[in-house]
Amino acid sequence: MTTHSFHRRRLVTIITEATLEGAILADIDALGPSGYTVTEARGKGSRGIQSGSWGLASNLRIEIVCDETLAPKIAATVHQKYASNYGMVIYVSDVEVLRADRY
Amino acid sequence: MTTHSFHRRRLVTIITEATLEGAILADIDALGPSGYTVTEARGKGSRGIQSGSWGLASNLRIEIVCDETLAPKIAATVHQKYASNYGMVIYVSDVEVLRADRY
Amino acid sequence: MTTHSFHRRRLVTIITEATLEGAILADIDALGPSGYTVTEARGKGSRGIQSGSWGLASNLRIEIVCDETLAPKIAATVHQKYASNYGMVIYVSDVEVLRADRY
Amino acid sequence: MPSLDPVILFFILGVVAGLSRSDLRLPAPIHDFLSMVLLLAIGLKGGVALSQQPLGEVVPQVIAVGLMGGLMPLLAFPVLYRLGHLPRADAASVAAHYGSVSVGTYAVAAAFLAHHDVTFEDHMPVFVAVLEIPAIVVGILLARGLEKGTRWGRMAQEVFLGRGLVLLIGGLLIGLGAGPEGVAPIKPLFFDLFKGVLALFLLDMGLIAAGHLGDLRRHGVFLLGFGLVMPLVGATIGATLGSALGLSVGGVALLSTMAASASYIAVPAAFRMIVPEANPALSLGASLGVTFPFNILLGVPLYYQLALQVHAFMEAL
Amino acid sequence: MPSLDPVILFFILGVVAGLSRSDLRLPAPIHDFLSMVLLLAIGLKGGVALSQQPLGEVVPQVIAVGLMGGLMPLLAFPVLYRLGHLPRADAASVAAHYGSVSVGTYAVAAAFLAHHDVTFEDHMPVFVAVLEIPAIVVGILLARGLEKGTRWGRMAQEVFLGRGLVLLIGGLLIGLGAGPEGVAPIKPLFFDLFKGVLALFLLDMGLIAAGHLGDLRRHGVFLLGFGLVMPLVGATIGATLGSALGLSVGGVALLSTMAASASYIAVPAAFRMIVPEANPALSLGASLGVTFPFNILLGVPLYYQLALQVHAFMEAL
Amino acid sequence: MPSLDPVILFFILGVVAGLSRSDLRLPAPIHDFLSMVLLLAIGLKGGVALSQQPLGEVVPQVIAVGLMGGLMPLLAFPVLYRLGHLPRADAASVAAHYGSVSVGTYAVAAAFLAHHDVTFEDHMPVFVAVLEIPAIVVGILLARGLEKGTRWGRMAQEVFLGRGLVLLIGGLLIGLGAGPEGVAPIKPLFFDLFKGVLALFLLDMGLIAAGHLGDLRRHGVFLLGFGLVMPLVGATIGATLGSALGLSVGGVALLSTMAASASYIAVPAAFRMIVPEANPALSLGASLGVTFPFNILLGVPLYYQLALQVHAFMEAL
Ligand SMILES: Nc1ncnc2c1ncn2[C@@H]1O[C@H](COP(=O)(O)O)[C@@H](O)[C@H]1O
Ligand SMILES: Nc1ncnc2c1ncn2[C@@H]1O[C@H](COP(=O)(O)O)[C@@H](O)[C@H]1O
Ligand SMILES: Nc1ncnc2c1ncn2[C@@H]1O[C@H](COP(=O)(O)O)[C@@H](O)[C@H]1O
Ligand code: NA
Ligand code: NA
Ligand code: NA
Repeated sequence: MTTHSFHRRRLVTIITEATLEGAILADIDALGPSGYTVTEARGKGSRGIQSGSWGLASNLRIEIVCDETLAPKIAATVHQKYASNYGMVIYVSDVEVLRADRY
Repeated sequence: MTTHSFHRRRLVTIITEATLEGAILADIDALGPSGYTVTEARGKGSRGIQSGSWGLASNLRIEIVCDETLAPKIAATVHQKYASNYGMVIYVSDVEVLRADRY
Repeated sequence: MTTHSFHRRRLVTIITEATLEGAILADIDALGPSGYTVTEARGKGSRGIQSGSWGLASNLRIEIVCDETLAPKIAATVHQKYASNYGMVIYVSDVEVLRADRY
Repeated sequence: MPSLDPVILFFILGVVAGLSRSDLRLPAPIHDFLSMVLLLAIGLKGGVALSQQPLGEVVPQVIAVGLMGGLMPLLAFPVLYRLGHLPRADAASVAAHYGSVSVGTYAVAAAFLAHHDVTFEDHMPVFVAVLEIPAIVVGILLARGLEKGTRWGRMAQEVFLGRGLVLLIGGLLIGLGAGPEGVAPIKPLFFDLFKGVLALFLLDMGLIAAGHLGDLRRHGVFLLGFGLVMPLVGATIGATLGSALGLSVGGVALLSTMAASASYIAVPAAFRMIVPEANPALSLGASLGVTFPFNILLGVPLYYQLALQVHAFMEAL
Repeated sequence: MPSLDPVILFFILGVVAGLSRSDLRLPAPIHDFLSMVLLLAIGLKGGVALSQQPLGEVVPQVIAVGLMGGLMPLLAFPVLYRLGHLPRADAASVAAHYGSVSVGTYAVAAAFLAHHDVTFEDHMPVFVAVLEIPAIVVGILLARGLEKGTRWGRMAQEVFLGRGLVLLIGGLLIGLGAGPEGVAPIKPLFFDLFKGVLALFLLDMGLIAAGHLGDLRRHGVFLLGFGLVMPLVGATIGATLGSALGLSVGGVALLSTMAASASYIAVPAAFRMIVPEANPALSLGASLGVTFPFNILLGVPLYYQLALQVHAFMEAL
Repeated sequence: MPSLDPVILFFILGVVAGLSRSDLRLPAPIHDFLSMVLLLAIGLKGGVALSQQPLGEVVPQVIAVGLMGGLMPLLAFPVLYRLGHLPRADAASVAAHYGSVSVGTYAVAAAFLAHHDVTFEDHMPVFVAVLEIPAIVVGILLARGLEKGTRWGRMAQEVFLGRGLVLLIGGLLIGLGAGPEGVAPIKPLFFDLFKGVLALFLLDMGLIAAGHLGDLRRHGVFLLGFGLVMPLVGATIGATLGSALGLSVGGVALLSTMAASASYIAVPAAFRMIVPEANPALSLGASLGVTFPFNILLGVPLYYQLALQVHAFMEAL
């Protein structure tokens, strides 16, 4: 096995309402990350319980791996546009990736 | 876009059996985090394969963003109450959030 | 509650095509981690959109908690074997666990 | 007293299981599947009916029913805004929910009539589709006014391309195109299973409604009252219009039920995107937590009695 | 020799696909959907039967069957604990699984009898519901004794509000309330599709059972033996009781099958919450990996023969 | 002109909803459920037919059809590789897709013939199962040659244990084992609901096909042309072979359709694992984005006309 070196990147995680899917993914895309990953979620927060039993009561968990510049931009843009009216949690963390050129 | 500053918080992730959902979420809630997020999962561990093909063979992945004090409390409480009898993995990591007042 | 001390471990996260499930989980297993967790995902990347609407268009999100030695080994092995032909994102991050002996 | 239709018993089972914290739960994909079959089936039925009818007769009715849908929010809004002191966006949202229609309630009423051998005009499902939209448009106008910022194109997309309407109108067009013989081979799934699917759907709606009773507790007695009185007002308007349009007793009962019912699919989805500051817990608490159970359990037989009365009154004129 | 019922062939297909590591898999929401339809359908059938029968006749049978369910774990426990050297919690858990009942096995037996034109008492599904509970209570007592710590309220909630029992008893009550004409419109889904749904469910159970064969290998030959012998003991007890209660041959065969079958829904769910130190791989390995396939493939016809013998013997007395 | 079969209208609804960016979407578990029912139903039908037929008559046809499936990729490959300048792996993959068969297209063609009261040989589903495999094997050989590295055991597992083939052949064997009376009780689910399930499946395939039209734009006009011409070539080969095998007009039309259709289940799954450097967007773009809609909308009636012509021609000889 060849040696691989890891490169520091940022992971933005957004948890929000499933109804927002089309709009928020378009906005994220427009900021230019190399991609995103979505999983179905449910949960509880300041806006009560999202039981996941139907579309309006479901959440999404969106992850974006990107560089140090883009991460706060994505977090801030999404937060500014949606956080006051929609259930939303955003957090950012450090990750390491193998291919520096991809993110 | 206004500048946003990030605040350090902790993310507790718990992977456990789906049958435990009601009980464990009540226990977590009682410790007072601002919320939690649940996703359906499957996997393999010391108790064998959880194939996800039906309720008894399914896992949950629970995430809680909280402050530095609460994180070890949640992890320890859940671990102490359930880890000896249930399939369970708990890990904690550093995250940064935009709104310091929410977690 | 007794005091619990946390131990530093690594979390490897792999996002890839659902068709790969059997093969990639066997490969990961062979490297000897104590377990893994799988969730269903969809997303967008260099290979286009994975809408999640059927098997061929679905992704998986695989997580492995392991020690500092195993993490790069898993990441590199999987990357080398699959990344050129399959949609794939791998990232590694720091986590803390309660039970040092388990991972 | 006629025995309860078993589909209602499924709804009650769901409410009871939900309130007693059973772990019974229908997976979201099954919820989607069941409502998809219901929407398509209702659309198909209406489309087949249209395929056998001179369209000219239906058009005036469609216009009248559409107007009713647009006017009802104008009636409800001031009550919610002035009397209920709801924020403007919330008042508009709740008003729009009640101007629109609940497909599940319609299905229960149609089943109730069939159960009691009351016939009705075959094209009633057309009105379900027609009623979905005007209330949304009026509701958004009430929330936003005619301000420049409103992105009407985006709004039209949210409204017309919402999955509920696509399935309902898609079903209508397919039924219209295929006609009675055309749909015969898909009858076993969409028509023969209809009441079984409705039963399972209502079981799920019972579980969901139980979850929304809590919302209501939080938002107080005004909404509870509104959720009980507005259907009665709506039912009266619907029955009067139905009678004026010359519908049969069954048709009057159905239009009355539609007017009495409140949306929980198309309207909340559209408002979530276009007027997001409106709190969905509020409108769904009223629509799903109060009006839906009320209509299912008590409203439908009541509106049938109302239809009988109104019809007799009109005959007597 | 009578040909194999095709639903059995679906089970075999599932086992073969599972063992040969095919990527065939039924999504969990579909598993839930299929078992929901089966449970409701069985409950509905029993409820409709009860609606046409003097309840007084059924009550003594219900009590006797309930007692059987409570006594069987007492029989199984010492074998598992003393002979099998299982830990106390595991012995109690496995014993409870075998005192309770498998809805899938019941459905296969009912289908088998229908396939061979053997009639049986319409209210047999009532016994399925009745048998679910006593074994759980006795099993928990065996695991815990009468110690103070046991939270009986919490336990009652887990047991009575488990989704399996809610659907079964919910179906019973709906069937009882609606009666035969009431359920007629939902017959196409719940009754006409029953065997097709059962076929798909068994395909899934075959895949799941294949996964549990591995568990068994790990837990040794004792459990394998227990999983094969206990059903025979249970079948004999059930057949004897059925005969003593004056059931028809078909009824005796069904009660025998119920007694021979082991739970894989209600009991594991309840034990997971209340006696969590019991290892579910062990009890499910025996119940799903051995007894379920054994009953489905060989047991059901055997218990029918047994019912014929016992009936003939009783007649001869 | 005969009216459009309504199942086609469901496909069109899906395409239109997908292209206009409606949020309509069938959950993946429902997609799996629908295709599972279709595959089992088609298998069961074929198996029941085989159970009533001397196997000796079918075997030569099976061999001939299998050969056709193996030869078609040999015909397509040079066109794709030399003329289209596709990379070797991609050329082999696309060729394999077109040598294999689309179960959905087959179902639409069978429904079309039933709609027009055209009978066909009951064992046609056997050919669907037979056609799945040879093209995959030949395709892999074309991509890899006979190099040592190829893990044929692994390949055989991927091919034969893919869920599509397991359900199709599993259904065949169950139908064969159970015979017409045996499958009677599962008829309501697998046969009576067939066209309804097909309608929902085609709605979903319409949504998926709409998503693949984009792929196509990216991969240019050559693939578009290939996706339109290759079915015509295939149809002619299939019709000729069907006629030579002495099939009825309906049978010729079905074999023609199978030859004209391109796989989107078994072949992409197998190639993804065994020849992963082949780009699935390319082969699915052609198969799902062009050929499937073309066959569903225009091809099937065309191939029926072709069958009539070929049949008349052969009669005239
Ligand atoms: N502290 C938290 N930790 C993890 N997830 C959370 C937290 N708070 C909220 N969430 C998730 O974010 C969604 C929206 O939260 P909220 O905006 O607070 O209603 C909830 O439904 C949860 O899924
Ligand atoms: N090393 C690991 N990394 C990630 N997930 C794990 C790991 N070990 C166990 N899990 C998950 O935790 C569940 C319970 O683990 P266990 O208690 O070891 O049986 C498994 O089914 C997996 O989903
Ligand atoms: N920057 C990213 N952040 C998060 N997930 C990503 C990113 N890029 C790709 N993915 C995920 O990885 C899958 C494969 O990516 P790719 O190999 O780039 O096509 C995509 O379908 C996404 O689910
Ligand atoms: Na209304
Ligand atoms: Na038993
Ligand atoms: Na072909």
